[in-house]
Amino acid sequence: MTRKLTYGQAFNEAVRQAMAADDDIFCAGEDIGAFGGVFQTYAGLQAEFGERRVVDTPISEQAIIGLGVGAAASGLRPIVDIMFMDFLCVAFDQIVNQAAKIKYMFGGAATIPLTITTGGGAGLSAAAQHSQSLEALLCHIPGLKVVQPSNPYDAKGLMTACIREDNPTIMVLHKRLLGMQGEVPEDAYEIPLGKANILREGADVTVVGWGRMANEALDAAEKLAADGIDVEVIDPRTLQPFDTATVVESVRKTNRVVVVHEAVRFGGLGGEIAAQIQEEAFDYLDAPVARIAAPFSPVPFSPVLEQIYLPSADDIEAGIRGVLARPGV
Amino acid sequence: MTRKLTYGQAFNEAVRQAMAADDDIFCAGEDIGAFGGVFQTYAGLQAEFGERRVVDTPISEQAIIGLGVGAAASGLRPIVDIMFMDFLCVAFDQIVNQAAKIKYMFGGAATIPLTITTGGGAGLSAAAQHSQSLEALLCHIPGLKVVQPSNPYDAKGLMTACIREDNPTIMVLHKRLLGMQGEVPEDAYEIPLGKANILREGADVTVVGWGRMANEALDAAEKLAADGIDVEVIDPRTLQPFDTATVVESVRKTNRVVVVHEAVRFGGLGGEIAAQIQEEAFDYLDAPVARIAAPFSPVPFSPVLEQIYLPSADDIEAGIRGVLARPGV
Amino acid sequence: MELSTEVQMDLHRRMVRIRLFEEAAGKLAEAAKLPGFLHLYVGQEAVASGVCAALTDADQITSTHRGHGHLVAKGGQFNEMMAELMAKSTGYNKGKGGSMHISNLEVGMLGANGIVGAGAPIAVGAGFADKYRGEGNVAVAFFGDGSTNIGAFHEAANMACALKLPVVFACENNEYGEFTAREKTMAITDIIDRAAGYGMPGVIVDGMDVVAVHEAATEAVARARRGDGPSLIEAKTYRYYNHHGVQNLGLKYRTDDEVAEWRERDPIFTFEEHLIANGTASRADIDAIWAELRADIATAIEFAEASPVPTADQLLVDVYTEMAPTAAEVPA
Amino acid sequence: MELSTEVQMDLHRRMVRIRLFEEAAGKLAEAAKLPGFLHLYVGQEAVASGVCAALTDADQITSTHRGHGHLVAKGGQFNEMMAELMAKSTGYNKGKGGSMHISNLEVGMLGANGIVGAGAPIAVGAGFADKYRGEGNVAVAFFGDGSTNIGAFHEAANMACALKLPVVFACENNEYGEFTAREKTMAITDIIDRAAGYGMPGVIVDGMDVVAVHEAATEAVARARRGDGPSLIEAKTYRYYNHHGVQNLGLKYRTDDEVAEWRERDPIFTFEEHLIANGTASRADIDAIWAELRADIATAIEFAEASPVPTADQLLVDVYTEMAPTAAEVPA
Ligand SMILES: Cc1ncc(C[n+]2csc(CCOP(=O)(O)OP(=O)(O)O)c2C)c(N)n1
Ligand SMILES: Cc1ncc(C[n+]2csc(CCOP(=O)(O)OP(=O)(O)O)c2C)c(N)n1
Ligand SMILES: [Mg+2]
Ligand SMILES: [Mg+2]
Repeated sequence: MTRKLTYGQAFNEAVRQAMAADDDIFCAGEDIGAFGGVFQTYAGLQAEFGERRVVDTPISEQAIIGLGVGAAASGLRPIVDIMFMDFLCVAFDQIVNQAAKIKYMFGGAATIPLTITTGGGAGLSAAAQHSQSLEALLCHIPGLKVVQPSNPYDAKGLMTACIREDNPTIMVLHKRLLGMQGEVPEDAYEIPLGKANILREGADVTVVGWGRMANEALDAAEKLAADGIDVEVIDPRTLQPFDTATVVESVRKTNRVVVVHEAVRFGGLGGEIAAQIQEEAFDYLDAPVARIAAPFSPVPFSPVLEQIYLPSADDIEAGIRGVLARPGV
Repeated sequence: MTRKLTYGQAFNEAVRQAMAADDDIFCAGEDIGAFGGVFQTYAGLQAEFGERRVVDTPISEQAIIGLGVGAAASGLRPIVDIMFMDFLCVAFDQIVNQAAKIKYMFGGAATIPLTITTGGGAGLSAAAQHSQSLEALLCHIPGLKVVQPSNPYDAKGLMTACIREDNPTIMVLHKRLLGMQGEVPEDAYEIPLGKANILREGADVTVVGWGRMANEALDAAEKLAADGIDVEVIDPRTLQPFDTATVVESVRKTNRVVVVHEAVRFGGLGGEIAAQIQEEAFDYLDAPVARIAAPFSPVPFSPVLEQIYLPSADDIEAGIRGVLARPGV
Repeated sequence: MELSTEVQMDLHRRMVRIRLFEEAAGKLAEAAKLPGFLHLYVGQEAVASGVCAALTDADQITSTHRGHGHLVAKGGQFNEMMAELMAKSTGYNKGKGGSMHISNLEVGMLGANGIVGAGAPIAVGAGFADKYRGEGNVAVAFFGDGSTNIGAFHEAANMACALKLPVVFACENNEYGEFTAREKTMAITDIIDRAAGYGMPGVIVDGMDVVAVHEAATEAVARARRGDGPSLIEAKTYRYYNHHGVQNLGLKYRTDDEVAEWRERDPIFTFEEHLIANGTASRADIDAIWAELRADIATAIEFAEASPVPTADQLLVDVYTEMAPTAAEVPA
Repeated sequence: MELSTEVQMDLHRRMVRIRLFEEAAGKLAEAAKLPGFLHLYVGQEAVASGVCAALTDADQITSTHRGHGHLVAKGGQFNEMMAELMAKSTGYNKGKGGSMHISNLEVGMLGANGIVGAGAPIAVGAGFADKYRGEGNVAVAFFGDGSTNIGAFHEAANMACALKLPVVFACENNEYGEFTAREKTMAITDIIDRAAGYGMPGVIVDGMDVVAVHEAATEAVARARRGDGPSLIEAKTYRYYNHHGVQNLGLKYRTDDEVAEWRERDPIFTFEEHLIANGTASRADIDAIWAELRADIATAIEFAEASPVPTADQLLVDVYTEMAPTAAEVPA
């Protein structure tokens, strides 16, 4: 297994293989057909599967999600793309009040095997409306599942799982990871939703991070290893449902934990994770659960400010040193 | 000061007095004019101030918020109503990507003194799309301020503060509190945003709750008082910015804390509050921060299920007994 | 084109079924036996009936907050519907949806909807699936005049036309959105003025005339089945009762005269006169139908009242396909 | 009606200012000197210029992702604009907004917008304030053909008409939304077909003819100022460069021939021929204008390049009116 693909290509391959295997799967979104999507994540699919199955839509995010919901309720397995994660807000009613709730409101009679794909994250000087990490909003909505891969292998495996999943899922690709290279098996495979990945084992401190931050956490861990600090890095991969068990087990071992995300700190998923950790591992904690996250502001356009704004390996390193500075009990 | 008003009337009086004092203030929303709003919270205002200043709008939540944003950027002080909190999702882009961010994106050049009012909360068998408590979503968005009064006095004082505030605010009235009676001063007064209220002082345990849950917490506290358990109840009143200092100070005194909200637990504001408490009062905590909240499901229509679903004084009491069951350090 | 006796009696029956169901629901609500909000369809029966009689079970519809009428017309059964309104576990939605979300996929009814306008994009999805499968089925979106001011309607109409989907847009223009008259919220009188903006034909029909509605619907549905794309039907109609509940509220947002005028054009009674005048049915035939359906309603109320409420262990079922309740998650 | 020399030369100057600013921005982007996305307005100059020449500083406009042209036309200054594109603290938005959010309230430009369609409801709010104050000012919403498929546009158009606000809807129909042709995303050819659905007049103008645009805008603005409500202007136009950036991407979503044909109708060069033919200006006059404005651009680039980037202490300023940075909140 030495074949390398980018994160974007790995995602694309998951869609392609799923579509080849099941005619009930189709894709719809803005510019995804002839053009292959603004991030080229849908490249080549219309050429392969035709306009019937890979559909260019109007700029109508509400109708794009509605198209997916209605088609899913009618037995198809739609993949619908919302170009930037920020634009989920335009279609928020269809996501939150329709897709997420229909099964429950209908007493189970409808099933919505819908996959929503989108590009999240900052780092491209794309300013306040094209850079957000809004996963915390989605994870608070019962009925949705939310994933974000941190590498090409996960991009393919998680996307395959999303497509096969019978509940509405939101696959958030991180825009800054699209070109990341990694080994990706050729055959279709699935990474089960709700199962965290221990990216690096360590004894001294646990770091929980996803998407680009999982990689920053690995970088921080490498640097600290030189100082003899042994960091365990956990990538939850699925954010809803969240694999609390794996995180708590790790914290019970390391007794110290840093949660890192690109979203703003207040109300971010880090708060939920910290709350759960102290609920389930209170007596094991030698230091408060620390959070490394963006400060409370929109994402600035200025690259200089954006770099300060975004959590980095250095910030994570500082956070880790912070929790280690406390004497153990 | 013996005059009593309902929560809804107190809100109404705040709007009326503010409008009488400042011609730049106007109201717009569905059915708020001739009809006075579906909750009658805008009753009588159009009769008093005319159709110019109290405007019935089409069913167009995006345009309602946009109307407010544009008018605010142009120097007016709009109050716009979105009937049910669930419908904020329909206008989410205008709230999250426009109202909240314009000041920052424009380098400070614009000011958006916009007040959005809405009715939140469950308990009316109004089912999954008319019962949500979505404050956690709003509090995660830099640029917004979010309040929820728990009684008539606060309804008037907080609404007055929102109207006078130069940043976009969201005033969430709890539908089940609309008829609650309480003493309300006749003159206009302001409750400063960002300042929590200690509803009841106590030494043994702190409970943090807002809206209807603040009242349930008081009920629980009364019951526990009979058993000699002395509960401190804090109503943050403003959810963004959150008055962490007051909560932390209380927890440093009581060493135990329960956070309660009507929203679903996962990703709710309770996680953020718990995370902050353990960050700032780690060494004072004798038990994990406990959370009492709705389980992870849409709000069921069935009154029987809805009652199980919603946190109650009994649940809070159980939660308090839970944190007290742990031996102190 | 005179409709066959069978079709005419079918149209009549659908309307009477709606009327009886809604009047019964209204009475139960007044007796505080129905939790939550209730938006009655009384007065508008010709619209749902005329349209749904042009559909098969494989055709799907989306609905609004005012959805019982659509479900009855599409073939919904009284027992399960009444049980749902009473929040019983035998209801179509197992008591979790209620009036505002009542649905039954088996008869192709994709749900009432508590969000104005939100059903239309879902109908587009259903129509997309129909075209995708190529089996000649169609989707119908029902919606009110007021809902055509919301973005979701617009996006749905445009997308259906751009993708040439087999979707029929059925507007029930009852001249009010809640307590506000249409002319306050739009500068046009006829909703069909919006059709040209999407590139679809639009037709106005008398929404109190079930035959007129049915003929327009038959044509629009045939067009969609042929693959010629969407169309918009605007039925001018009226709701007799208040926006929600039964009584008019204190505030008069419409006059008694206005209500009385529309009631004179009652879709059921005028159609019955027509049936009798044409010899299609006798008064006795008609009385028998009412009697039979009244008995069905009585049975449904009994069924619903005797049905159990949902048990606590159902609270977290069906949030996700695989989700079962856990003791930790269901509060005591 | 022949326009005065002054007005004609003003229209010309606005267009040349846009052209020069945009070409310069394109070059800087190619040289990797501008961070972020860049959506150039080249080719569409007649639209912003013709419309904004009908406005005063007290009239406000909302814009799109393709917003520099609108700001230049409304009176935006090169220095502060160039500095903003370069993310400098001397920029109109202090480097926090960039190309997609560039704005200047002093000249009545309420911001470029990164969300398609989102500017239109904001223009409705501005128009509401104008009517509320009764000072005769108006608001203009600029938007693309593609954006008329999104709900926000629809709600804005309807609300402006329902409330009879002084709002002009100015559609720049350049036949594409990103990389997808208009005919794939709507079943109509002319955006004005949507106007009747809101009850406002709609007019098509040649968007490459600045005089035609200006005349239509003058009429629409006068109508709005009189209190007669909104109107829709559809300018048929074209963007010369790619959706964003300068080069066409590899994939050909439009042909070289198509681009060449539109370029032959260049709004500036054809207008200059007209000015010269009519004796309004000489070639030398025109050359002098280009030279003068070229010098201004060079100055602006120098200004922007010499300007400082925002300092870290600015990160949390202006999130809220009262918000200043705290050491705890700004990460190291
Ligand atoms: C997005 C949204 N906004 C507002 C409401 C509240 N509401 C419920 S029904 C209704 C009126 C709808 O009018 P119309 O579409 O004409 O339908 P009708 O009630 O007349 O059948 C309104 C405003 C809602 N449910 N959803
Ligand atoms: C809500 C939303 N959806 C999608 C996009 C991505 N996007 C940016 S510009 C654009 C095309 C807009 O087309 P049009 O309105 O015709 O303007 P033009 O670019 O042609 O000037 C799209 C789809 C966006 N910014 N916002
Ligand atoms: Mg209506
Ligand atoms: Mg365009």
